[in-house]
Amino acid sequence: MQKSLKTKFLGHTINSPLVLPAGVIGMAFSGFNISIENGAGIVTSKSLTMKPRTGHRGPIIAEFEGGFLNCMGLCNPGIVDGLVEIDQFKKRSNIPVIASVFATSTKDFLKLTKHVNNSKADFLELNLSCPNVFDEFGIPLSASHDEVYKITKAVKQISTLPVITKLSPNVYDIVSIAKAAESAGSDALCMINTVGPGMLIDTKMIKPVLFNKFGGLSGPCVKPIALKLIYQTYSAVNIPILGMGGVTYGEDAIGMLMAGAEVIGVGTAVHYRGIEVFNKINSEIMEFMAENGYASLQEIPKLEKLKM
Amino acid sequence: MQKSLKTKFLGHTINSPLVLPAGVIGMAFSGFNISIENGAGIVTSKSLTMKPRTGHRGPIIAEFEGGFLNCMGLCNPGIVDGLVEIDQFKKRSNIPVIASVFATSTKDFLKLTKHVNNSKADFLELNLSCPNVFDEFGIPLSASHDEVYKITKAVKQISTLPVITKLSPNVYDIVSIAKAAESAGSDALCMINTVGPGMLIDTKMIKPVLFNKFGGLSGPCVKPIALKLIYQTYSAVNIPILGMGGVTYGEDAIGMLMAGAEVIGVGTAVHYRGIEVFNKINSEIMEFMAENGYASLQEIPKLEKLKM
Amino acid sequence: MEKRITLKIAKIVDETRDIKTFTFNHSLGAKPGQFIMLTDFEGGEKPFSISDCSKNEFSITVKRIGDFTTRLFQKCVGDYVSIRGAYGSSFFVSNKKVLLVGGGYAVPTFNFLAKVLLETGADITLINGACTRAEHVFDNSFKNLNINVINTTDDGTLGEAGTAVEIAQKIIAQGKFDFVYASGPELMMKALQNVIGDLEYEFLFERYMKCAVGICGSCTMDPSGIRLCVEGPVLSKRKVEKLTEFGKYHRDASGKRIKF
Amino acid sequence: MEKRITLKIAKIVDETRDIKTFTFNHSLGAKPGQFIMLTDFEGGEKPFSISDCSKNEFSITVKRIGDFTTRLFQKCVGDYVSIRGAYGSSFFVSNKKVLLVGGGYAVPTFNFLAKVLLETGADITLINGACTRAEHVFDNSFKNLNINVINTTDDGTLGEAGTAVEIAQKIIAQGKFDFVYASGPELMMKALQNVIGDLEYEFLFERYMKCAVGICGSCTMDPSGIRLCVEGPVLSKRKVEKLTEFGKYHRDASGKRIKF
Ligand SMILES: Cc1cc2nc3c(=O)[nH]c(=O)nc-3n(C[C@H](O)[C@H](O)[C@H](O)COP(=O)(O)OP(=O)(O)OC[C@H]3O[C@@H](n4cnc5c(N)ncnc54)[C@H](O)[C@@H]3O)c2cc1C
Ligand SMILES: Cc1cc2nc3c(=O)[nH]c(=O)nc-3n(C[C@H](O)[C@H](O)[C@H](O)COP(=O)(O)OP(=O)(O)OC[C@H]3O[C@@H](n4cnc5c(N)ncnc54)[C@H](O)[C@@H]3O)c2cc1C
Ligand SMILES: Cc1cc2nc3c(=O)[nH]c(=O)nc-3n(C[C@H](O)[C@H](O)[C@H](O)COP(=O)(O)O)c2cc1C
Ligand SMILES: Cc1cc2nc3c(=O)[nH]c(=O)nc-3n(C[C@H](O)[C@H](O)[C@H](O)COP(=O)(O)O)c2cc1C
Ligand code: FES
Ligand code: FES
Repeated sequence: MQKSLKTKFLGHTINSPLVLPAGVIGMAFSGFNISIENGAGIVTSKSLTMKPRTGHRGPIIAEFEGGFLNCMGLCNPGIVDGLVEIDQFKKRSNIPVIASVFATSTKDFLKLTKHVNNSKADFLELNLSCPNVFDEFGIPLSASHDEVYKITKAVKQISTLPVITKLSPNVYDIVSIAKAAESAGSDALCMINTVGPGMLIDTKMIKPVLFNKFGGLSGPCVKPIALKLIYQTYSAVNIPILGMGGVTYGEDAIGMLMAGAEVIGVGTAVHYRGIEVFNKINSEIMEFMAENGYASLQEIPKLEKLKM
Repeated sequence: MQKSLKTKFLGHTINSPLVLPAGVIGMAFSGFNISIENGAGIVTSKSLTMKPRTGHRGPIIAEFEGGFLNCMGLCNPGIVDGLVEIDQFKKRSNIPVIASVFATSTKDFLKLTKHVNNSKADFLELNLSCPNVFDEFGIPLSASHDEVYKITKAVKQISTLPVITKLSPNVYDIVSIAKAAESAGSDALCMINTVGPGMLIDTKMIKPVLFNKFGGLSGPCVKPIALKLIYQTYSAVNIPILGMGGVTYGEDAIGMLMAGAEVIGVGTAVHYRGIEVFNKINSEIMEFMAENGYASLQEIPKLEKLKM
Repeated sequence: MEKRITLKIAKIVDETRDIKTFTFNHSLGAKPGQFIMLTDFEGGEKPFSISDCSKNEFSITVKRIGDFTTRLFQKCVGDYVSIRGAYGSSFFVSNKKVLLVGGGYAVPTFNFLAKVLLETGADITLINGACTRAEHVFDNSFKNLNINVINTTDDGTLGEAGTAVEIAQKIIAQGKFDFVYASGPELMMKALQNVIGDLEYEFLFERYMKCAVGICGSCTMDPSGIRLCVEGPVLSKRKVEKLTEFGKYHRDASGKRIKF
Repeated sequence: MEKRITLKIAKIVDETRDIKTFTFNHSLGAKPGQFIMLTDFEGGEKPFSISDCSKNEFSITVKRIGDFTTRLFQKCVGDYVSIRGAYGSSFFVSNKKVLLVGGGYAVPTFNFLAKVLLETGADITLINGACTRAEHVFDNSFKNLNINVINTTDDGTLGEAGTAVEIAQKIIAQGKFDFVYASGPELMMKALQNVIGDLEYEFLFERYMKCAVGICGSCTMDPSGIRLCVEGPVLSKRKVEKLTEFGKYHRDASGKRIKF
């Protein structure tokens, strides 16, 4: 049975369609290890920036009905040390690694790309969509069709790895943004990043719970938003989609596949179901396939495309 | 104790700060009755349009972790019959009623305003933000600073009632939209309408659960988004805010007040806690006030305003 | 909202030309009088009363009346439909002498009710009314239960000639009953109310329903705002007596009042 | 994530010039070795081990070390702080002869542990180490417990002169123990590991923590990825032996490796 979850993503064969997304557990190579031990098929690094960042002061995470708010603030050891973690992981494993990078200018994205070219990473992911550094950097790049096009295009020209563009859900017209990435040569799309952002209040101390006040939403409550955006995008582009946002059970993963995703990220669910969540969802997908008579992931049908 | 929940909204004295929002229960005058019987301080009609609308075909509602998706599709008996329901309610009650109206052109908004002028309604609410009629009407008016200004301004010139502008959460810059409404003369803001929209999929039948495919999110999961947008808006405008979005417990209502709302809508929570939800939240607010030594709603502090 | 579940149709029985019973293998845990919302995701989600419900099975009995029910009638055993529920209030479970007055496609819910009442030892008389023989349903099911059945058709083609209410009036006059249940056309129930005297009763109402979870306001009853999908569809005498719209008007999908 | 709760400080005790115990009236339901995350919403949310926990009360014992703890030291009884937890793994509850080796602000968690071990009838010896008399904590609390306490200071200003590990080595050599617990500076625990022989043990580790719910990856331990906030902070011998970073490096708030 295990065999039937084998699939391909951008030319790499993977044992499970489940992806550890950027910023979840994967700060160090040991974070990748625990995730693949527990069934992930691809792992993603924390979004790496040119310089190390300590991120926002705490609280940086808060729970509410249906999910989490987080405002990590892109804490990461910087591109150099971050790639050391990836290389150390790749010494002992051939599980594909996505190097996620974040910058605010094309120039820095190009510098980051060169670093990644020289690493053992398998894919390059452009995080154009972090909602938690608004104060510092303003509206995410991924809200602008032109910025997405410009950066993706420039990076594609020098990247030796397949490029994945990570999109924000907080836009009016996801299709135009997705098409910008596609026409700039992006090899795949990753969606969605966190939603909102939102805020929670401590009513006794009369303070925002997050020190940064606002944080992006993830977890079960963002699933319908993710499904909708993935489905719209799938209907409009021809590059594969790494779908994520609230996937917690096998049923959610199947929904993402039907909406158009090729592989599926599982982030916040690590909290709800433990680090074993990847193996659990793998089994649930296999059960679903057995019950409904699908022999491989490819046989699971997609929704009829939206008419545009 | 009951006395302490008395407050004022746009000149009207109300017994509870809790508002039945547009589209929830209030299709007929009997829907207003059951809501005030159970403790609501203000009621809002379903958004009324020039002509009757039967709305979308079902399923028009779907539950997920943390809330509901709905795509009612603005079903309503039309402005004439809708106002009959309001007038019939006002015959026996002096609880304030908000007449919510929806149109797609300034011209129709003006026609609706004239109808409402001739009714017994106490406030006029402009629904510029329904996300569930996208196919029919495109991006909500409330995404455009100019449209919000234009319509509100025109309506204000002829409305004999205080005008409340209802905003969509699905915008890049809520503050500029809110300021457009304020500078056009809007007497108050109502926020937020439903979030997204989102989608759910039936994995056995490989179909979107909602026949309209997409529906707006409401309920507990939208609370952080509502709090953030209300807080940002409160920090930037000087007109009162009717805050809503996921309020389910007294604690949530207190949070909304602290974020800057003057009165608070309770919609989807009617499902989670029964129609008694208004009385339940009223008691919870009073308990909170007693525990923390606030003698009136006005004494409950607001968060320090955001620096802009 | 009870979680949505997508089920294969396990059995279909033709009751009349225009009425079919659909059975599903699912432990619904419903009570008599409750209903489900059913959809095939092809447009429309509609309420149907539960006409039978055991540990692992339940049934609904549907009259073909418009687009949705016509599509439902084309489905075969093994086809999927998606349901949610059971929703709403249920019938009071009496252990005394009770009269069940039903008309048309609304009678089968009494099959489920009668089974539950029999368990408490109630003494049951059912008036099973229809316009004509070809629309009369559930004859055989009721024969298998230990209850007194009086079949009536308006045109006398089956059982006694006359409306269910006329028969009800007669036997109520004989003073034999402690409690009356009714399920059928609203005007039938209105007529019944007029002849029911001082007896306690419960009526099952139908109103346009969209959300079925008490939130959209489609089904509030004037003047008190009873939501028929939550506080109904079964209403007690005390509640029915306060309704100002009973037998007068209902509301359509837009909320517009429609006179009966 | 255990629900966040905002509490008034019920009691503050000065342990040394730089160490205070804060007590809260709240039923935390924690186990020895677990920690809470604490914030005052003024910037920073930090992990603290639980130094006492009864049905309606719990305490943490904090060393003033930087911005956050300095601010905490300025709080008074009645001031609010907000906590979440308890988080993480807890100490194995042995009923045999056990040795507790602690250093500095990390000793008080053994107050909670000792109380729980005593209930199972364990025979407890505690080495309570500090650099100097002025930093030695919880003397009185431990005196009230039925355990053998050996106080040590590096400079001999209180109890025996020498490090806790030197004392531990001596008494372990006498072969008296079944199980060793340690909580203190990582290099102390590393040294202890070298002299502990074949004894079973558990060590309480500290790493930079942000989310405390196993999601952000700040606290994964090389190479296996044990998340110290979930699978730790208490690690068994079997797990400790596999750590490649133990006593070598840890990571700061950016994830950068910092050598000890
Ligand atoms: C509580 C309740 C229980 C019911 N139980 C049964 C049952 O056991 N068997 C059965 O055959 N029918 C039952 N109905 C009625 C059933 O829902 C309608 O017959 C069905 O919706 C018709 O759909 P259609 O598209 O085929 O017809 P349409 O052409 O759409 O409508 C025909 C008529 O059906 C009614 N109707 C349509 N849509 C709805 C709706 N969403 N909610 C309520 N009424 C509607 C209206 O009176 C309408 O005039 C019940 C209705 C309610 C409210
Ligand atoms: C599981 C665990 C239990 C702890 N128990 C206690 C305890 O009972 N009593 C006590 O006084 N201290 C305890 N600590 C350490 C305590 O969290 C730090 O002393 C505190 O965070 C220092 O904050 P600061 O701003 O005052 O100092 P800073 O100047 O910010 O930092 C000083 C040092 O404290 C440590 N530190 C700072 N922030 C964190 C963080 N978010 N997570 C982990 N370490 C941090 C680092 O080693 C840093 O170099 C514990 C730490 C962990 C991981
Ligand atoms: C704690 C945390 C940190 C995150 N950090 C990053 C990041 O550095 N870069 C990025 O592109 N996305 C980041 N994300 C977003 C996730 O990669 C993912 O897009 C999102 O959480 C939705 O998936 P989920 O609901 O399964 O968690 C982060 C999410 C969380 C919860
Ligand atoms: C079933 C339903 C119907 C709604 N219809 C309308 C409407 O007609 N007009 C409108 O302005 N908002 C409408 N809304 C939005 C609500 O008024 C409210 O803004 C939103 O539900 C958030 O509040 P809540 O989380 O408390 O439900 C509707 C919401 C629901 C759930
Ligand atoms: S159907 Fe929506 S309230 Fe009853
Ligand atoms: S502190 Fe985030 S994983 Fe441990």
